[in-house]
Amino acid sequence: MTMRQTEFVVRVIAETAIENEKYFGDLDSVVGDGDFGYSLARGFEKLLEGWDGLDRTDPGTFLKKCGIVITSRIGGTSGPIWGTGFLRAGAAAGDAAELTAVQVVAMLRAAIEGIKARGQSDVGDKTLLDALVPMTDALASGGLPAAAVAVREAADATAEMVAKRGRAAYTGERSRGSVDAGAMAVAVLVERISETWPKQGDAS
Amino acid sequence: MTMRQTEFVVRVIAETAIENEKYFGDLDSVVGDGDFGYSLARGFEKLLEGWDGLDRTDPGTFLKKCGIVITSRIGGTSGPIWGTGFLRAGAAAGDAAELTAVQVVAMLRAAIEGIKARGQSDVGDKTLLDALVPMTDALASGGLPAAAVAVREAADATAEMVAKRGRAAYTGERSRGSVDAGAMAVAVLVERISETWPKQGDAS
Amino acid sequence: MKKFVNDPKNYVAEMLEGVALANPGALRYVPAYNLIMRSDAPNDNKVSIVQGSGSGHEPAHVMEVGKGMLDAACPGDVFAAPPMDYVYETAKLLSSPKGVLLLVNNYTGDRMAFDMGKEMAEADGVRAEILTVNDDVAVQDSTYTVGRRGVAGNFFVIKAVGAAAEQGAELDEVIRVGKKVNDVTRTMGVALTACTPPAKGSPLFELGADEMEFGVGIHGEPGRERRKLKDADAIVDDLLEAVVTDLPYDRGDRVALMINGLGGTPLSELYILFRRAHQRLADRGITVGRSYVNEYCTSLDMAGASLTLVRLDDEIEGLLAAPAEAAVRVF
Amino acid sequence: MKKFVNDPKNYVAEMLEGVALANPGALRYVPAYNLIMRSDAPNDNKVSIVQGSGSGHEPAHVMEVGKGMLDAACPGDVFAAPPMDYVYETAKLLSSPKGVLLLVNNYTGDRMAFDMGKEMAEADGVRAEILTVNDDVAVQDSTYTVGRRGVAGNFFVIKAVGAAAEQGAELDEVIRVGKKVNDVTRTMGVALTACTPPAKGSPLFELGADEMEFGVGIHGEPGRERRKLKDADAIVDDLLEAVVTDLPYDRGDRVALMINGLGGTPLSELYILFRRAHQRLADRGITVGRSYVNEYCTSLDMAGASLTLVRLDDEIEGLLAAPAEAAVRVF
Ligand SMILES: Nc1ncnc2c1ncn2[C@@H]1O[C@H](COP(=O)(O)OP(=O)(O)O)[C@@H](O)[C@H]1O
Ligand SMILES: Nc1ncnc2c1ncn2[C@@H]1O[C@H](COP(=O)(O)OP(=O)(O)O)[C@@H](O)[C@H]1O
Ligand SMILES: [Mg+2]
Ligand SMILES: [Mg+2]
Ligand SMILES: [Mg+2]
Ligand SMILES: [Mg+2]
Repeated sequence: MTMRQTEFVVRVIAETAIENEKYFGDLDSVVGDGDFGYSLARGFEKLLEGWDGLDRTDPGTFLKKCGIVITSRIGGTSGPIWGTGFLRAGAAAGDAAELTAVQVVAMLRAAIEGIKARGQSDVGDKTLLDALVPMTDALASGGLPAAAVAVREAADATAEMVAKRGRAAYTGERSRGSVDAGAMAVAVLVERISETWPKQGDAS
Repeated sequence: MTMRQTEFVVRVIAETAIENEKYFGDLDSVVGDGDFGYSLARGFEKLLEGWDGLDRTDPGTFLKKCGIVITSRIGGTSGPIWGTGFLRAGAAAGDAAELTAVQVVAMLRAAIEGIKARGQSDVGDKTLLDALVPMTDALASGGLPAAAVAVREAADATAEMVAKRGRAAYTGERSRGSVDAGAMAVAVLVERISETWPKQGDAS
Repeated sequence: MKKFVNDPKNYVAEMLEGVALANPGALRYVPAYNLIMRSDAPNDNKVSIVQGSGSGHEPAHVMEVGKGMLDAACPGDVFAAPPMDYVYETAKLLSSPKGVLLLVNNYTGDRMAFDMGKEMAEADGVRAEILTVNDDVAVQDSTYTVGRRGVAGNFFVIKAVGAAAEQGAELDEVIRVGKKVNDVTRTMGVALTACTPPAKGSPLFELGADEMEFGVGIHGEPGRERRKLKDADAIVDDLLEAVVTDLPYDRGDRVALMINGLGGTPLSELYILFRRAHQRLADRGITVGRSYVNEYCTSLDMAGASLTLVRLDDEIEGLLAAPAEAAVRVF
Repeated sequence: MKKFVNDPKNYVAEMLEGVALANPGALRYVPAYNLIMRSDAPNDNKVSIVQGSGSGHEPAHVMEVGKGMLDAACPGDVFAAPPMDYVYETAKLLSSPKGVLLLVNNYTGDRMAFDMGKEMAEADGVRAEILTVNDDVAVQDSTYTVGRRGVAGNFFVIKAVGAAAEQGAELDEVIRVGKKVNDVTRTMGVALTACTPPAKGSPLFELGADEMEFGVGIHGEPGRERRKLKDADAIVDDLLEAVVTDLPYDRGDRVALMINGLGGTPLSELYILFRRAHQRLADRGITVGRSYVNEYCTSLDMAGASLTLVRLDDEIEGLLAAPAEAAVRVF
């Protein structure tokens, strides 16, 4: 993954999060407090506001800078969680000018470990980890198209879970029956990246 | 009208007001504050609570005693207005043991004058006076059945009026289109008296 | 009905019991007359300040009883003026050689109950006077109507006469001060939803999702007109225009500004309204000397707010700034 | 949406501007960090007391800034914990040689923001400690969850640490006091309606006409369970049972009793709840030493209430009785 492709991915994430503000917020309204879409959208807007000034020395530096903006400017649970993900991914990327597929997967695994540590959470707690982990596994074995399919299935499957972390956990058994907002957001973002990636690949 | 018939009329008024609490309250909700049914019902309940202890020396005394209870225990606009009506009617009846039809009409006219003075209101202001006055006129000329017909027509006709007194007056032109709660209450009460009166006449 | 209520007939009594229980020592409750009074009232060296009105306007007025405020309040049922008896008995209980001032919001029922109650108390030797509050600019004062309503501006009259009475002023002086404050106080209100009287159990009227009632009083009745809902700033501009041009308040004036919640509107929104009003007053060259943002005079659970201005001078400002306590508990 | 709102994105900023405008001289507003602080803070001879949290809980916490209460509050957006930056900058601005106490309601987002913000401030030489409030008995404290939520009981922690800090107590001592109060404070809440976040524009969930949410927090989310609506007394009995048996509070205890409105419920109803709670506590041999009936920690316009008990001893009672001022204006 080149610097340009890294930029592209982050930009798709940001724009897709902004577009889906209402959808993500509605997902968080079922057993949460409805602010998830708003938090992500406002945060990524801030990222885009300072977009041109972000340090683009290499993908790792770029991701870390994104992580700092996200961690410091997005509120709610999502700021620290998503920011940590970006920070750890950036750190794992080191100063490589271009990342191999294996390095991208390692980067995602680092992000996952960071989120687990920050959120004191794990797979099965009904959080975005339940989309992120299966997605990363699929990416490692089958590439982006496989990841896009896996992530949607995984996000849908969170409907069967009882939340053990996050605000949904307060409702206990009642959290069963609706998908986790964070997991579904990951699915939507990855699908969008997968859809737009070929064009990007062509263009680069 | 004998003492027994006077008692009967007041009792019908009290019971009918209590039965119609919701209806009268709903009428007062359209351009008023919805408390009319509640105020009348609670007030007449209090009258019935002390019913047996009311002085029955003669119809006039009895009506005055009722007026005191109503004036002092019913809140809102209705307590003073209705209480004044009863007080003035009782005063007009003097100490006669039995009242002629002409005396009953004079009593009602006295009640009307009292209400006008107390409320600084007159016919045409869209208040209970707009039912009470035509009703009294019809009673004078055609007796109770005629009064019952006239009062309903008069109450219905208040829908065309713009309120100049009472809470409905604050809404100005918007008060047009709905009947006045007080006027309609008078209609319901007089109709009920008219319906039940023959039986009472037989029984007495 | 989305309310905490038992038998609606006990709504007022239970609330008053609650007020009494929350203020042991400070307040006395006389159930027979819905009366909440300061335990240390009446005071022979102080004019007693009393207010009635319907219930449903809390904290007005039972929770405004306290040092430097009311000596007593005797509310009627929800939205119903107190029966004459309550006024009569309250005036007797609060009787002081310095006199009793009966504050009345200008409504037909309240005025009748207070006129009659005062007359009866006077016959029993009580020295009493009535002061009527009528700050609502939504109602045009004309010979056809009973005149302007008393709404949230009553707080300022209570505060001023309460302070004057506490400072030992004579009855005439207390009345002068009260009239003076009433004369420079103007209010306009707007409702976003109808309220639900407990005995009725459903909203007093229906209001479309994009509608509001402009020019409402405090009894849940519809207002002067139904309008399309606007954003907060535009609503404030309309309220302010109506209030400012009425007295009118002029460039160079110093005012107290109150944003009063009608019961169902949260504090956050009231401050959003306050902000705009403050800014627009500055644009007009009018200085906000004192700020009031909270619920002062409500209509049960109605979502809505009113905006009140009081033109200040040193005397009024001093009275508003004087120490006071109220039954409604903050700390 | 029946709210006074302009662009929902400006909801919090406009509210904070309003708070600042309503308290000129007393408060300072720093827009970049949603920060409301006492103009005279920080004070070198006093521990600074700071609280974050999402917005939508007003008067908590921006309107609780004042002498004897908070030195500053830095809220996030509606129902969203403040970004780490706000905490970091606030801690730096409020830095005092005696230390900064960061009060945190126990939620995942708030804890992460405060942990990270504190770490960063410490790296800059700020002496800071965190005190977590978790008074909500609706949430079972277990290893599966982040633990109990901080809800309306936070008022008592703020009041106590605010008083201790004002009296010059050292950071350790202030923390001891805060923990002590938190440990004897328990809350349970119920919602009659869902609230409407301004950015969403519609209620967070639908609730049938005869339903209520039992065991709610303060973010408008559903509670532990949906129940059939009951009358006010029965609801109080259920809330009280949950709260009393949790600590537990025992015969002979002296308590502070708070009935906190969630935003859309009028004062009259809160006093009806208070009355019953007071009576039932008396039945259990528990004495109410201090009474609190008002809105302290809300969920926007949600109709509902919470019941909080604090077990009193002389130390806590003294701190609760200590003088205090808050931005939320009553007189
Ligand atoms: N402890 C945690 N670890 C990882 N992810 C979490 C955790 N708690 C919540 N999440 C994720 O965050 C999402 C909610 O984000 P957001 O709405 O910002 O949080 P909040 O509950 O503070 O309002 C959830 O749908 C879930 O995917
Ligand atoms: N000034 C008045 N004179 C005579 N009747 C009046 C007057 N004002 C109101 N009414 C009558 O009283 C009725 C309303 O009574 P009520 O609901 O008790 O009064 P309020 O407006 O104080 O709530 C009106 O429908 C009208 O018939
Ligand atoms: Mg959320
Ligand atoms: Mg009425
Ligand atoms: Mg009324
Ligand atoms: Mg949140």
